[in-house]
Amino acid sequence: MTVILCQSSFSPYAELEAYQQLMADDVKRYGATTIFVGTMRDLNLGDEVTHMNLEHYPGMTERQLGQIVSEAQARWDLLDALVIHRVGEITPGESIVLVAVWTLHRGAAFEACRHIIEALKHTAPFWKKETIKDGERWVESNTEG
Amino acid sequence: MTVILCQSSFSPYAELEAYQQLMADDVKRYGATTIFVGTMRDLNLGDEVTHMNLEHYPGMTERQLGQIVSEAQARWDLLDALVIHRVGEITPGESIVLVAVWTLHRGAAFEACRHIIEALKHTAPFWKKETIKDGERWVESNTEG
Amino acid sequence: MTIKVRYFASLREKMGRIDDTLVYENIATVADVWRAVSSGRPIPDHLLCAVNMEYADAQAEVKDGDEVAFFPPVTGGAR
Amino acid sequence: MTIKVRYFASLREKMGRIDDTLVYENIATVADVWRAVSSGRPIPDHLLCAVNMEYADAQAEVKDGDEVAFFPPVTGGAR
Repeated sequence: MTVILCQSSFSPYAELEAYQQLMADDVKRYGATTIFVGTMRDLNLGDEVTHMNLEHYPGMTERQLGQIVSEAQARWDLLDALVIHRVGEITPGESIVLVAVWTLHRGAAFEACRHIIEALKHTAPFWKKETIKDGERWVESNTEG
Repeated sequence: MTVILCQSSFSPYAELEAYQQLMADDVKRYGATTIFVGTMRDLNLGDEVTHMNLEHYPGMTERQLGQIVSEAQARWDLLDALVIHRVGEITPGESIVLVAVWTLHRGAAFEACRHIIEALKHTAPFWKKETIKDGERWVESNTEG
Repeated sequence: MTIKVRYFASLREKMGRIDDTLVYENIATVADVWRAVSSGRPIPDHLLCAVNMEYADAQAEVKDGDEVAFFPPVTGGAR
Repeated sequence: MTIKVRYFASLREKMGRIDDTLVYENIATVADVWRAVSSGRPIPDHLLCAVNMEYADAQAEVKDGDEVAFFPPVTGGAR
């Protein structure tokens, strides 16, 4: 189980490839992998967004993400899980978050992956400040799904 | 929307990277990508499996997969979707199937990806013949999730 | 009329052949096709049928030049 | 007793500072900490609190050396 906060742009597929290469043999019993990638869009609430700053609470953010992943591991019997989340300055088209889970069967993989991204959005300490044409604004509510 | 039947081993993450690179700009408005990868395990029904042969119905299999993806696109307003499925001889650890969908928001991405893999498993003409220690056997029922 | 009949997977092995080409004149449905290739037996419950690569049931109509396929339950996707 | 108080995001901007270090003697709960840094006001409804990097409510106990944080609703993940 790995949680990474990432200061600069990352490629979700290169990270997944590398992560799987390094998996221990006893973990490589997985039959199902479910992955979610969240990408920054150039449009939010009807406005064009040129970039955003993602603030976090160093220490608590990692701890909270670790708890979410540990609870999911126990509940769905995950073989492995990887969460990568950007912090800092992000531009449209860049990946914000990657959640990947490896399980024996697909039902658990879908449920656990969905659970992790929902828990992350609602409880992990991240705050978005967008830069739009008219200036900057904090985004203080989550989209539901 | 792309459906590929693949005769030899493929890397799901290299395929995803390449596919996204070639996406048209107007498709690159996605905020959410949900991906499922099914991998061959070396254990099924309690037996060690050395390899399997995945038979299909050339023509009907592609048509059936195309229908599944088109219906999902209309129902969940998918920006894009990619399905890659192996046929022929497969060994444990190799990817069997990749399903990826790109949407504006994550709810639709999870639902559509799950729907496509379930519909594929239950209606796409593929048949598995496993080679185990004691010989060969057809696998004629699906795991539920 | 000419009907191409195809078999897949365990059914193909049981039939001992991958396809048949029927030239009967008295075939109107998928069930008729099955009777013609199986010495008059009804279609087994678990068998699936397709006409021209679309799923069809036993009562589906069959026309000259059609391709009819019979196969066991599918097992696609990952475990 | 010494309490480190941290502010994030829009609250940090409203407070005009990133943290405070309190040395009061009469602090027992998170609500007491907030009163000490905000001229006696109650904690606004939408504000979230943490003690030593774990979510906590206004009645949660605060001890010497604790780190208390206040912040607006979180907006993690992708849109």
